[in-house]
Amino acid sequence: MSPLQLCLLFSSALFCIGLIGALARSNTILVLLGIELMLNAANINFIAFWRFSPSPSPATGVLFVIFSIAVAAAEAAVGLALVIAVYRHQKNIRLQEAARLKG
Amino acid sequence: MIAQILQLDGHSSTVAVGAAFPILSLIVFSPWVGAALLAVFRGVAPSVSRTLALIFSLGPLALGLIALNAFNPALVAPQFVESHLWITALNVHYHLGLDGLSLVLVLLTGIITPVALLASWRVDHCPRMFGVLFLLIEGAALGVFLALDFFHWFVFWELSLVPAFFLIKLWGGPGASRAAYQFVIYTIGGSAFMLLGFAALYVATGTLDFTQLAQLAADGTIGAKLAALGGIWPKAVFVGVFLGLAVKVPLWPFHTWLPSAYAEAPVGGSMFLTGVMSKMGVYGFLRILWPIFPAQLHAATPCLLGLALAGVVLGAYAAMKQTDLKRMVAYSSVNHLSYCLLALFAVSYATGRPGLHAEAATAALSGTILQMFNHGLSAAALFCCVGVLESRAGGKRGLNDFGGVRTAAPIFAGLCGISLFSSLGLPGLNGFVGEFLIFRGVFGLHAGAAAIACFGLLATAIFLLTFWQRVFHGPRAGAAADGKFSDLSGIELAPLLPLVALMFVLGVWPQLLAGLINPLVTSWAGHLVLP
Amino acid sequence: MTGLAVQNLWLIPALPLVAAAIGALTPRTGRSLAAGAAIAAMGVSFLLSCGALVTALAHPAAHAVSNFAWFDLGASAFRLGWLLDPLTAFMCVMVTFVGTLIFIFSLGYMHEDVNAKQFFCFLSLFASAMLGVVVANSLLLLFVSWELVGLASYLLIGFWFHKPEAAAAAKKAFITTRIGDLGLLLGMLWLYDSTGSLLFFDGGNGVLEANTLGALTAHTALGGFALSTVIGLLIFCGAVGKSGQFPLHVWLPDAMEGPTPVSALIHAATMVAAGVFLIARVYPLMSADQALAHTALHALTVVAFIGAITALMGALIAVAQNDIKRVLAFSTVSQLGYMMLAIGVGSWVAAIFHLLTHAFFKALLFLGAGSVIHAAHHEQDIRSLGGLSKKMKVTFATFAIGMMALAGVPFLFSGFWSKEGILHAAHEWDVSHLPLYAGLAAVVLTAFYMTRLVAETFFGKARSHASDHAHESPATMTLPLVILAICAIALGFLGTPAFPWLQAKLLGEAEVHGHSLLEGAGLMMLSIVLVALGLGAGWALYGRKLRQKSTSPDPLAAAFPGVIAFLAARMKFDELYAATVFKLNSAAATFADVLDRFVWDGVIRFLARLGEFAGIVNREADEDGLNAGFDAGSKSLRGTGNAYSRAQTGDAHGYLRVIAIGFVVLVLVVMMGGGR
Amino acid sequence: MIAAVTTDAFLERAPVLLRDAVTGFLPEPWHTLVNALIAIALILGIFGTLFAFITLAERKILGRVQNRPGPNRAPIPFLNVRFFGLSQPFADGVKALTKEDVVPRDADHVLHYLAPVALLAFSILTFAVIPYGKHLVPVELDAAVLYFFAAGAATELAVFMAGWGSRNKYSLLAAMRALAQLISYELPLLLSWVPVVLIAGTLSTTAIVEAQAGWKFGFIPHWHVFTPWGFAGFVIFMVAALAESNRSPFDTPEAESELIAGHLTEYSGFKYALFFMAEYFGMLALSGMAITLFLGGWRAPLPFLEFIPSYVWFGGKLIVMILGFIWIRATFPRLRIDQLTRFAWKFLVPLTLINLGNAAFWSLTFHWTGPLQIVRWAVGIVLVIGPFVVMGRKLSAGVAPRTYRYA
Amino acid sequence: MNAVLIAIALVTLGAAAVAMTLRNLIHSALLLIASWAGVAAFYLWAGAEFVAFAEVLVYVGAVSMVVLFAVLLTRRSRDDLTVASDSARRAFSGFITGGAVCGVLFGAVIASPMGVMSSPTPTVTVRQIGTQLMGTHAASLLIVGVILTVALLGAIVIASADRKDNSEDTP
Repeated sequence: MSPLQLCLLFSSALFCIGLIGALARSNTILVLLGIELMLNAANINFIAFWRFSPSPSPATGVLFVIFSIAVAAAEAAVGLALVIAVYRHQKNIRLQEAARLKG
Repeated sequence: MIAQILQLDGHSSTVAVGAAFPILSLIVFSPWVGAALLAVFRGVAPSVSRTLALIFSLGPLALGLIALNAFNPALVAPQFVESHLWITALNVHYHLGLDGLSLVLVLLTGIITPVALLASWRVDHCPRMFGVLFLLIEGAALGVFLALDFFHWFVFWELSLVPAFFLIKLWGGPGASRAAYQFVIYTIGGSAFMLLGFAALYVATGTLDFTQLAQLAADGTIGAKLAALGGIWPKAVFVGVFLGLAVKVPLWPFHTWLPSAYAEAPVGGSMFLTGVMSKMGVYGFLRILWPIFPAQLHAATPCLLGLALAGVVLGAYAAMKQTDLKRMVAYSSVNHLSYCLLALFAVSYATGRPGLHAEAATAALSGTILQMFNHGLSAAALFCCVGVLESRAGGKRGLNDFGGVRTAAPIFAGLCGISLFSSLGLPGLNGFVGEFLIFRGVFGLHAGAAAIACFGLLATAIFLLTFWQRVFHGPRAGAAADGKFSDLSGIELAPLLPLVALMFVLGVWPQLLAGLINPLVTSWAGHLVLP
Repeated sequence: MTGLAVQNLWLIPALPLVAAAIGALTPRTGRSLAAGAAIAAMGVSFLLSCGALVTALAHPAAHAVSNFAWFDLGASAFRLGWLLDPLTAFMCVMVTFVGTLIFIFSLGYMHEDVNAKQFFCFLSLFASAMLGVVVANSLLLLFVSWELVGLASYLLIGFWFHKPEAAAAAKKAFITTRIGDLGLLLGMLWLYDSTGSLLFFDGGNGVLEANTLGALTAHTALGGFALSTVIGLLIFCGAVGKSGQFPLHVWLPDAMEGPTPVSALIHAATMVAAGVFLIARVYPLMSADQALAHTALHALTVVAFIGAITALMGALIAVAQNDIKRVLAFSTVSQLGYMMLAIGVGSWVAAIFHLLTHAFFKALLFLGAGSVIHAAHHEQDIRSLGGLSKKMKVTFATFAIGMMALAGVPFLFSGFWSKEGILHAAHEWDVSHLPLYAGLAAVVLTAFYMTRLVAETFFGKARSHASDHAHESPATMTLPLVILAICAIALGFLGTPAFPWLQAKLLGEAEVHGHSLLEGAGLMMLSIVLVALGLGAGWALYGRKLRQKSTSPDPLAAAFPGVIAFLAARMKFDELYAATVFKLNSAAATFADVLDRFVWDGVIRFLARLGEFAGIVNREADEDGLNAGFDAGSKSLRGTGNAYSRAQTGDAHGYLRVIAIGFVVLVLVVMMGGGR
Repeated sequence: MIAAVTTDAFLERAPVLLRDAVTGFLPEPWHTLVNALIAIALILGIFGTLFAFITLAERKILGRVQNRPGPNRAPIPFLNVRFFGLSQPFADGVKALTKEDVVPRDADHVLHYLAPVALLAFSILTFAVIPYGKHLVPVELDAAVLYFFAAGAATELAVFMAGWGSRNKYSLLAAMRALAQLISYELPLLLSWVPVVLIAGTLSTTAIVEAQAGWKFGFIPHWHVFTPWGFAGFVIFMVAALAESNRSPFDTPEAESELIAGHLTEYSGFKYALFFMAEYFGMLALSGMAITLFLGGWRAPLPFLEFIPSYVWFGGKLIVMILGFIWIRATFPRLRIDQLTRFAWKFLVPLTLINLGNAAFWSLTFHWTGPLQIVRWAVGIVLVIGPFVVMGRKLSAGVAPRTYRYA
Repeated sequence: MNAVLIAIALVTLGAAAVAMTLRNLIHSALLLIASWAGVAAFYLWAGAEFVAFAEVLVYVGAVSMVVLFAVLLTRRSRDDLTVASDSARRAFSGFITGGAVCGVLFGAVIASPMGVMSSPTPTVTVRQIGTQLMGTHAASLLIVGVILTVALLGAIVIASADRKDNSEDTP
């Protein structure tokens, strides 16, 4: 099995763990963390393809990951801020209870 | 340096399209982004919204300076061109370009808008919306200065009216509502004629691109194509476009909306109206009417020269009769802008006649552009000063409502005095170079017009000095009679200081602007022929 | 001592400009800084000017220039430059020297004024602009400085701006000179248009150089005049305004509302002389048409007659004035007329000589008057002064020297020699002798009114409380007086006919050719007699029987009440202008306003009403016809929207699940589909 | 470590030669590993000793400053000679090792144990990229500066683990305060060195030191601290470093009078010593990084002093910095927590951003010469002083005079 | 080579998997940090030094802190411990869906032919990254910068309490 395939399997597994976490847990913070995991899995793919691509000189994969990390950080900040806002509003952070737009 | 990083390059981007950094679009739309943001953030503190508006209004200036850095003045053709096919059916392109003329006006807009916002810092009535409207109008004005296709040029042109309307109506003085309606309906009336004219032009030529149209005009094909329409169309197209522009400038006698609009608008609004919006009209004359209809313009110039002269002389004399300071400054705008048109008409008048000096035409056109910039600075500063007076006197701004302000507020008096002298064309300040070049050009092209226009100079001096004498000199009286008339605070200094500094800099070193426009103007003057 | 190179000539005006900037930027309390900077800058400028003089005198015939591009215009650039020749150098030395003294004088004079730092700022600005006028090698640069001089004058006349009269006088001065400046502007434009340059000297291409002048005289302009005549006369308009020549002299007496040092520096010594300087500078242009026989009018002829009229008129009016500064002001007008007269009759050198001597003795007189006014608590009416000769010995002595120099008391005083030169030149003018007669008449009158002035001011007994308690001014004020008095005597010997060193240097001659004093002895005798006559008459009327009370009648006015009243009202020029020019002006303004308010606005209103009517018609049609259809259409759209919104459950897990399942299904479909 | 360059003086090469002599006994494949081990051992040894004596120096200097002698009684073992109390740190070490390790019953045992370990491990990691001498860089990394601060970021985690793991409300509160402070000052700390990277154009520590080579006029070194932006950056860096290492006047997380001993309340014995050690290591590492970034690294200040080996210079600068830290601790009173955060967000962060612009200006005007050079300096200095004065006034405007409502 | 990768992967996946199942949120957050550190290790393994350090700096240094703060700020008394009634069903369906995705992905990866990749470890210096960021990707960089700024401002706005609440604190 080639290293690239290993990497991809690694990232798929990480992605699925994140997905399962996001689906199965009701705590919004954990859901967000699951999503972060999925993003990381995607980043792993970028790096893997960059690392094993025939001509890796342009460093596009690396740049993509840098942007992705930046956006993920923004996402985390906004997501957690939303969690806190929701918590303040309904005194818990169960995702299934935060289903209404009206408050 | 920054330009290099952004891979901005005036030379190559004249041909290469798409790959280059779209700096012109950024210039046009960055204020609108700010406006959108500001519109979305409801309930922010007034100081925050003011600051945000100010920051976003500075965007075009910063970008303009970046463009200036990469700008190659030696090239005559528009630079940083962005051209994308937009509406195939109408052959409309999203076409932006920057040449010396546009650059000067973009910089002017970039300077005036933040300054006007600073001058309106004390606006208490919904400062967020004020900022939104201001950013909208800034973007529209920039669009007018950068667009090279009539279609979106016209969109920007009309869009600039909407925020202006609300600015005057909602933040203006007691007669604001009426003035706003008059302003908008008058200008839209003019624009309607222009739209009609361009529609006919499109039918005749199949393009709305300014550069292409100018090319056609230079070939002489445009005349033939218009003639093919038959009837009165060839003349009507010209008259339509002319009317639209003449109202906007305004050319005497289409100027009656101006004094009331300027007088009733809030301070920042007046500053922007006079500093930038009035330049849109002159810009239209230079960019559209003159290149596309050289022959028609030439034929009309004997009459138009008279109108411009009337603007110069009668505008100044009418100002002398005003007792409302804002109206007085507004009339001075009529007077100053008429100089620009006078120069342009004189150039057009002399085109094709024997004894045309290319140098005179160069001087006249350079003077026009310099005058546009300089008038923007000094008129904005004057409106700002009147605004300060108005705020001190609780809304009164009559010529006789003040006295001895110089005793009460020496710094304010000094800055206002500099603006006044800049406006009356004192050498050493910015106003002089433009006026001198205009006079020099007009004298070479039509000596009589220059001689008559001298009366305008004299009258300007008289009414501005009367303003100065009544308001600032003499014993303290009116609003300045008690000790409550304080000198400028920091936030009131902020708009005036940059303007005054620029007046000095440009007065001593006009090369800063002249260097940008000279090759362009020289090439214009070098190709003065009638098709 | 090595001279100052022309490339560095800009330093001379730049230093006072820096001082002005310092003055402008310091707070109000920083008056000693502003004053110190101003005086220091003037002092250094004076030293530099001396250096420039050394350079200029080394090659008096050369016009050293240093030109530079100001901004791009067309294929080339618009150029400005500096010029160094003896004329420039002498003027620089005079301006900076007199200026320094007057600055020092102002230290004492303006001691109590709260705005003193502004005063020094404006003075420095003025000095800078004036020096700019002097060193300019471009008519435009000269014009720029010229206007700035006007601005400084405006600011200084209106220095006590809280007084309405001062504010009005300032405005009047600015507007009146601007009228003349418009002529100058037009002349400049015309010159530029026809020669393509505004540089005076530019290696053969300047406007004052032979081939350009030749081209100018070759063309004819309006009315058959040579182009150079017309341009010269237009430029002369500027000089008329600035130098207070008839008919634009009205602003100069009013300008005495400013502080006295200002009157001394600006309205006696330097600025008003700028007009004379201008004409002397462009003398080659003015005189270019002299060679043309067929022309109807030479430019210089006009100059000569205007000068003669002004000289006589000024002297006449001065006789009937009672304000000490007004007398001196009209005397200035008269003397400036002399200078113009000199240029007009072709001897610009005599004009400059008189300009230099006049600058010193008139500055002396004004400062002396300032000293008197300062001591007498701003009492300026000579009828209320008197008896000061004992109390203010230095002031009296120096003032008397100045008076004698102005009156042209023979041999010892500089005014005699310079005035003699002018009369001599007028005598030799072959066009007309009328200017000479006017000049001679003015000689008598000058001696007369100066005697009256001195007698009324200094002799007799004090006729007011203020003059009774007067005392000598401080040293900062008397010292300049003494220095100026010395100069007022000494300067004359630079240009006596026996050894006309100044004239020779100005004309660029390497050697000095003296004449015997007897060459023009007849004319000289005549003028000596006339001076004696004037002095005698003055003494007879005012000195022998000294005024007792400030209200007692003037002996001359008692004799010729009508004439003196007319003269005291300054020949009613102001009233004349008020009845004509001002009326016309305000009528034009009213016309423009009415045109706007009623005619054009009326048209617009009519159109608006028309539009309104059309709108009413349109609205009726709309409301009944079109609106009903749209209502029905919008109702059905709303129903569709309601149905779709059910899918929005708000359950985030659900969404995620749907996405995941959708992804799986899609992948499966693709894989089953053969991976195409 | 790179191979010795033979042109250098013997002393300069001495450490490398010594190491090569040791590794020379071993077969080739072992070299890398053994070299690394030697480096680790050396770092641990040298900095461990340094730590020990710094604690002593701190206590002694503080004592002197407060007009008391400080520790002076610990004798050298078995000899009974009190050599100024120089053996005090070792006595302390023995005491810490032999004390009972108390862990609260409800505490999260794993985290409670992990916290000091993680903290110490990460602070030791930061030592890897500092160039101690011309040839003495443990690990050469292209993104060394980034590595340094990435490793440093983990300290916050450790603080959190300690505070949360202790199950004590004072610990938790203090941990939150510590975190707020660490995060607040992380920003100016990171931003303050960005100008250096901007000017030097690299993230590698060796290259940054290389960029500071040379002297202007032969006696002013080209260290970054001698530029307007560099000076501002250095000062900001040091202030933020003070806060990051919980040193006075930013020692609120451990403020005894408010929160017992902060997140360390439930620690005793050797774990406490580890925390203590980690904090000093952090301080040393930050000082080393400040020297590298701003003070020319191991470079000599004057050309004729170059004969002294580079590592001596580094050591000297390090000791001066440490003494500065101690001096500051002895001088300044502690800040209140709200003042502390306001100072970071409203003062330091804007200042660093302006400083960034300043550095950009500096790099854009590198070609200015002659009088323009003066303009460049003037603008640079104005860009430092102007915002400092303006914002300083703003900052202190609402604060002074202070009123205490509940005190 | 592969062994190192597999080790990294196992640690990372293990940490992540355990984190997703724990009830103690703090523990799971800390484990997730370990898993992020694992990802960083993977980047190091792959030769992307800069990204690795950035990952540590951003995730371990910043995101983790935000998460921990959020956990602490949203703690309730005993409510944490009660199990929601539908949690079993939810977990089950989550596993089914996740497993399906996993299967699909694994199938796809294994089924795809990946040629023999024998290329050496690519090198990318920070300087290259920097020039590319400021050059070709300048626009993206600007946009990301704007997004970050706006997101952070937005986060502050959303999370900040009403202004009235803490007016007491200001001196």
